[in-house]
Amino acid sequence: MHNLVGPLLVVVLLFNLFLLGTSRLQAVINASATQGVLLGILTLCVHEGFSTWMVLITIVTILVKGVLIPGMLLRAIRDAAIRREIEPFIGFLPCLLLGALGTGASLIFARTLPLAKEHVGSLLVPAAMATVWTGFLVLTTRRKAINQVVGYLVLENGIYIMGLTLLHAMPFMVEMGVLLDLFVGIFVMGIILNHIRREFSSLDTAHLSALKE
Amino acid sequence: MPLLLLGIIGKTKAAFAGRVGPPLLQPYFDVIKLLRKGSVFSRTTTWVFKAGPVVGLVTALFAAVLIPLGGHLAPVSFEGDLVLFAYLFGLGRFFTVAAALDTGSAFEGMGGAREVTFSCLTEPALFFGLIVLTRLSGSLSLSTMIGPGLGQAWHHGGASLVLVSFSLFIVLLTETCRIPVDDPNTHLELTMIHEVMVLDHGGPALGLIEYAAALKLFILGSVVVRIAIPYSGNPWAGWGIFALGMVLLAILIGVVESTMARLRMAQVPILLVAACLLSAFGIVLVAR
Amino acid sequence: MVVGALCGIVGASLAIARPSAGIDLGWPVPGGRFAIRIDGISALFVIQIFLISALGSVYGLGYWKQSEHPRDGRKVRLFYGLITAGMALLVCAHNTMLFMAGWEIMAMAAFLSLTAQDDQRTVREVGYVYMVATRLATLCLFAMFAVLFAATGNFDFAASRPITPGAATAILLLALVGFGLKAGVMPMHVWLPGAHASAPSHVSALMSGVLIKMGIYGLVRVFSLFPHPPLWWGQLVLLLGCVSGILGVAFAISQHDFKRLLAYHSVENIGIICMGLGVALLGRSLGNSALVALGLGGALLHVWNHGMFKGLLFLSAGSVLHATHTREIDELGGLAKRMPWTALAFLIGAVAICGLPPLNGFVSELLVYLGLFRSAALPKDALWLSGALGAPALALIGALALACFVKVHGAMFLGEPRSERTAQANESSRFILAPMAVLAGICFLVGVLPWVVAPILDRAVVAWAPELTGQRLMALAPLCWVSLLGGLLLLALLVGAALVRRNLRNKPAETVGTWDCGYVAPGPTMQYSSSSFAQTLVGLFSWALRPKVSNPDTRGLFPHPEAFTSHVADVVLDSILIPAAQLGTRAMRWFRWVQRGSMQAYLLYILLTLLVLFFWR
Amino acid sequence: MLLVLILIPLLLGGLAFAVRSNLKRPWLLPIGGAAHLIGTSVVLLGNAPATEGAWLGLDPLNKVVLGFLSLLFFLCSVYARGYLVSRPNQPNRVFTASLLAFLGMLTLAVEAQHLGLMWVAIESCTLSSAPLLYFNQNPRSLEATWKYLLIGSVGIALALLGSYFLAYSALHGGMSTSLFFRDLVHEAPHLSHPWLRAAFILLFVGYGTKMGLAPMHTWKPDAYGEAPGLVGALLAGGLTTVAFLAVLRFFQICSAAHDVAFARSMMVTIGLFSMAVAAVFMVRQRDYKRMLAYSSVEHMGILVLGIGIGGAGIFGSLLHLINNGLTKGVLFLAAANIHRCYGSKRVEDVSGAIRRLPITGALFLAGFFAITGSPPFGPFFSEFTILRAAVAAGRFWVAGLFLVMLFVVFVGMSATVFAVVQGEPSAKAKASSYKDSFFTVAPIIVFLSLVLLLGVYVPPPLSRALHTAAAFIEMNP
Repeated sequence: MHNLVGPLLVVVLLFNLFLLGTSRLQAVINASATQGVLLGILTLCVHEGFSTWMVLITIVTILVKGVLIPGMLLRAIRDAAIRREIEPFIGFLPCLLLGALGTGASLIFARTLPLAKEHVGSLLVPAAMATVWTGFLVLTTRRKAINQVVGYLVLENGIYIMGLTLLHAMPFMVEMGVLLDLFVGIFVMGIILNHIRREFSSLDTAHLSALKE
Repeated sequence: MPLLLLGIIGKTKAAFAGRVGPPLLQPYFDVIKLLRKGSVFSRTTTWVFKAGPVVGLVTALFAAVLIPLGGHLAPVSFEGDLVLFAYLFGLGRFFTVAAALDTGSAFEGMGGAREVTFSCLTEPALFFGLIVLTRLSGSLSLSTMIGPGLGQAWHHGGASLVLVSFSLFIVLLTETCRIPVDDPNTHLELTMIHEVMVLDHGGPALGLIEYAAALKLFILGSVVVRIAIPYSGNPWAGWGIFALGMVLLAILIGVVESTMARLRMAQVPILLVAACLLSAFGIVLVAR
Repeated sequence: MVVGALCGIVGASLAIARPSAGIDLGWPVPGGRFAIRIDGISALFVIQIFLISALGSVYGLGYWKQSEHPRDGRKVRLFYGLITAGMALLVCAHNTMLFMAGWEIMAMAAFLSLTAQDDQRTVREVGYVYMVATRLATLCLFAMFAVLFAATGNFDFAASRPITPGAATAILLLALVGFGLKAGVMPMHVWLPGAHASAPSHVSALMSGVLIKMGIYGLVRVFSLFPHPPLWWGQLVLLLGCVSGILGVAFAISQHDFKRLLAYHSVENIGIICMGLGVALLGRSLGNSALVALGLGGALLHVWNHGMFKGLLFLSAGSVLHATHTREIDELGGLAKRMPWTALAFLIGAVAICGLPPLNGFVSELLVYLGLFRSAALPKDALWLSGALGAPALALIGALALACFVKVHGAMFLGEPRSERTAQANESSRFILAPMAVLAGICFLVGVLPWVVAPILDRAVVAWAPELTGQRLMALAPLCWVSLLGGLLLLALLVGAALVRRNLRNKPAETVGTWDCGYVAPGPTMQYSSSSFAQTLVGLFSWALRPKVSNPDTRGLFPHPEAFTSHVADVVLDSILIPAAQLGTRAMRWFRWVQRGSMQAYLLYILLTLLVLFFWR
Repeated sequence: MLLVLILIPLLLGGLAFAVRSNLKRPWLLPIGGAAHLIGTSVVLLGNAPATEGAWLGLDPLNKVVLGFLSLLFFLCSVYARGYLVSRPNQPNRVFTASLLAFLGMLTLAVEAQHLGLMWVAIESCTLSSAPLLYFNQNPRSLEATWKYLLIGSVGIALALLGSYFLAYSALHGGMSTSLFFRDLVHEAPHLSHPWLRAAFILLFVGYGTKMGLAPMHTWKPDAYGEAPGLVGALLAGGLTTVAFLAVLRFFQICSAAHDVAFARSMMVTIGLFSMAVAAVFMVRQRDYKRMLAYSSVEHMGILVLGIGIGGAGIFGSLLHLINNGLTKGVLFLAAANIHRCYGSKRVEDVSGAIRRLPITGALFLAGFFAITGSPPFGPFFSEFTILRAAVAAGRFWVAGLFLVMLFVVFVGMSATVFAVVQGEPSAKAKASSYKDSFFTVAPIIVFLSLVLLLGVYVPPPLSRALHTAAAFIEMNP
């Protein structure tokens, strides 16, 4: 099933663009969730042969990235009763273009780096970079705090893809630790978001710029 | 001798004015008379006021000791006595002016202010001159500077010596408060420097001051004369020439006083700066 | 504290007697060695430090009583001791790190004691300026010692290997800025007037008398590392000295606040010291031992003397301040009747600082003069020109100082009091008078018996330039003549005074009011005020002083009461530095928008940094 | 044993949830700190096994850091007890627990010998410190926490990416891709350089964000400004230190790979830039806690600058690591006392601290002199060593800029500090009930005396340890 890797990665990239283009928060979150699930499947595909902890990682990944976190975020927006991202710092279209540009750039950049033989021609590295770039774009252009969490999630997804390149190098428990950290991180963010909502009765970061020179 | 100079000056001026004038020895009579008088003090004053004249006279005397008269070595001479020479006058000035301020009178304060202000400009002029002399004689003692050795100094540094003697002459006029800087016998206090400082002094004190002033004139005069007439040969002739020179100097001062008008106070600094520049130019000449 | 100081003096005198004593312990800090060495130069300074601080602390008992200053009395005493300790340490340190430690202890303790009354706004501002200046100095010293280490490879005050010209130049410039700031050489004097003015008087005495000399010590110490300095070093230092001297005294003349005035005179005297140092440098680069001996001897002796008479002046000024609670010269007057001893002390100090015989100031200035004249008699043109311009400059400085001190002494002590407070002033307590008496005595001692100190100076000269140990100061300078004539002068003055007294006893003198040329109602306000006294001179120097003169013309039959006033701010500080600082602050304000609270912007910074680094690679 | 050091605080943290009383609970902190300190000293001084399996272990570098951190935390915990008791009506259960957890994670991060493990530990430090910032639960602290968390997480994410790159460079080098530091250092010469460089950039930016190097420092003023003073001290002395330790480890790998020039230049640039930014923001800074934050930025800059210069600079910056941490302890804790007393962080409302709080005010002033590098305090020697190294390396421009920055910082900082310390205390402050107590003052005094000690006497064992650590980093045994 190794030949599935390429197509899956392309889908991931498409989701990146979708994330950049859409304004409805629910859609954004769902997209990120789907991306998470895809990553879980990718884990199996990248790794030839079958091993128990590989399956474990897959399951945990799908659970964390595809179910738990998106669920939390969805609840958050339900409580906050916000539907969509109004006017981001950069419009959706330019954002989309930037994303596409970034993806192209990461393809080129990955060329410059000498790849190990098994990854030559594989999309893993460029996809990782493109996803990281997407995450950054979301983080820096969106106004809603929740959206920034999503951006962070996407960023992590990109890094996860990079991690796939050295599945053998990274011991099991470290993987677990990373996933756990991610989860707890998002969890704490969720708590803070909750406080923010109660404090300012909104999740707009405009309220969060009181501290400045 | 010092007071005689005053007499000569007086005579000259009288002659210019077409009068007979007071006798040559008149200043002596004045001083003696003053010394006999009783004294009057302002109740504002303190001991500083009484100290003023004494210090003035003593310092003048000490300065006189350092001066080589007419080509003869000074009674006291050592490396760097020229500094002592200049600073002794400084000490005298300090106390004279302090005494003036002691009276708390506006006019005397004014006089003191002018005195110190102008001395700030005469001192550099004096030292420029001294530098030239050091340069020419290669020595740091007045006796060798303007002593016997001065003769051949004229050969290689003549031009600058002329400049120096001229600027020293201006210094002399200023220090001894003569026209064109100050008018010793005007009647308007506002225009005076030295005289107004000593307004409140009377009797013996005034006498001391008069004598000290004359002595100062004599000392500076002797330096100027020596530089101008660097004769060194037969000692007696030396004395004679020196005396003659002093008389000429006195007459010259008299002439200046009776021909020139007193400068406005604002213009005096310009004159003095000019004096500084003259001797500075003298340095540049010997620098070649 | 006094006891400790006395012990210090004894120790230092021993050190003078014996060849250079020294401790050398390991000191486990990077580059540190606890190396204490007292050579001729250090000894001079040590004695002075302990002497002045001992006297000052006695004075403080009367001047800064715990009962009068419950809040900061103890504090001031503590830091007073710390300043002394720091100075003693840095003067004896043979290791640069140790030097820095002493230096900074001194600087910080000085800051803390001069801001003793930090509830006053001006004191706080002054303290700030002082602290900034002293920090700049410290940083220059950091750099200088770093270069020195790079050049010599060790942390001691000893050039183990010859220093390259480039490094030497860097060291010179850094030293001039660093030590010059502390010493208050003219363009770098900005902190000095305010600090001296608003510190407690015995602290000002210590600062002006000793602390700023630490800058001089540093210069001397650093220059001693260079056996063959280039010619222009000496000329540069000489020039700095002239500028500092002339402008310092010019600023002094124009002051109304007598402590500020004294502070500017410190700038002037530092100038004179620098002139001496410059002569010594010239001499060293020419290998002319006479110049070295005269210049350095004069400079160091003047360091000493200035410590004495400036200490004396500040202490007596403090006693006036203590009695009248004003620093305005034009509010004083007639104090000679009310506080005779203070007046006498101030008079002695004034005569000394003007460099008039027979007091100590004259001796040191004489040495510097001799050095200048000698350098003027040297063959080389470029060189003797500097000397030739130096001597008249020194003469000008002397004359100006005389004018200034006649003015301030006259205005403060003579004439009639100009204000009510002044009229009710009383003489200060014994604690205040005794130290002044001691200092005055020293002024006379050094002035009349200069040959006593000559050997000490010789030792210092040897320590400074070991390779040029030709001539003894006694041989070069007419010290015996000076003491002879000085003694005679004093004698003559006493005799004259006796004569006058007898004369007066014979002919009883009558006392009347001052003759005021027929004015109807002469009053104290008609006296010549200090600003009027200085008017002409300030005018002469207006190009540098930039005085703000208000000279209202009084027209009409019955003009309103008007006053002639002229105020001179510190040009360098108020017209150059502060505006520049404000400009810089405004420029920095402009960057504030970077930190504007928007998370997105912050994350963008991170992204940009990443990209920049990637492309830079 | 090393594991114990990690577990003690974690267990006590769990215990913190069990204890009911709001006043008794804080006692757990000094207890935990003391226990940790004792354990650490046993480990360092005694010859207990210096490794715990392959994952934890001590090497010359983290020995120094571990000892320093343990001491820092102990003193802060003593202070914390006094602080928390002085605010009885503020719930402190979560605070205490996460403070202890923070200690545990710090220890783990220090002891970790594995790339991924260290990352996990540092990330957990970030997370466990988030509640600390949110102690006094007001909107401002909420915003600060949010920024701290998100920026920190992004930074740490980049660090993770960097770790992956590093691993990939090993993979590409075609060797066993174990991510233990000793293996990486050992096989460094075979690492593929393009990947290595990319990795270093990412790691530097990532952990630099945690250190608070400009321009990734933006969370710092907000966090330090709003958090309680002792949290500021712990972050400025502890978390940043650990992040710096991480940077050092990767620097060590680079120098082992003989590809260190670009890292050096990068560090010098970022270091100077951080100092410059700090200087700019310190001038006319009206909020004395934010000022301390910028001072921390400045000193992080000095640290990396020293490493970038190399030579004696590395020793200098390791020494500065300790000096800065201790001095920051003085400043933050003293500032916290002043804040408690005056109830404001603005200079406009705060003056005359030295009259109102004689001890705290004096300590604050002394700490200021210390942090600006005045002898005879410790930081002087470290800063001077770095300067010396720069001059000796012939990098005069770097040295000059360094000094200029120090001067500007001093000018800005002194204005604020003097305004706080000098003058007449406001009526409000006179009225306030706050008084210096043993627990709130003693730790500061200890901090200051340590700083002073390092200024007049660096214990030979310490300097030996530092020298070996410096050699260890530069890979010249």
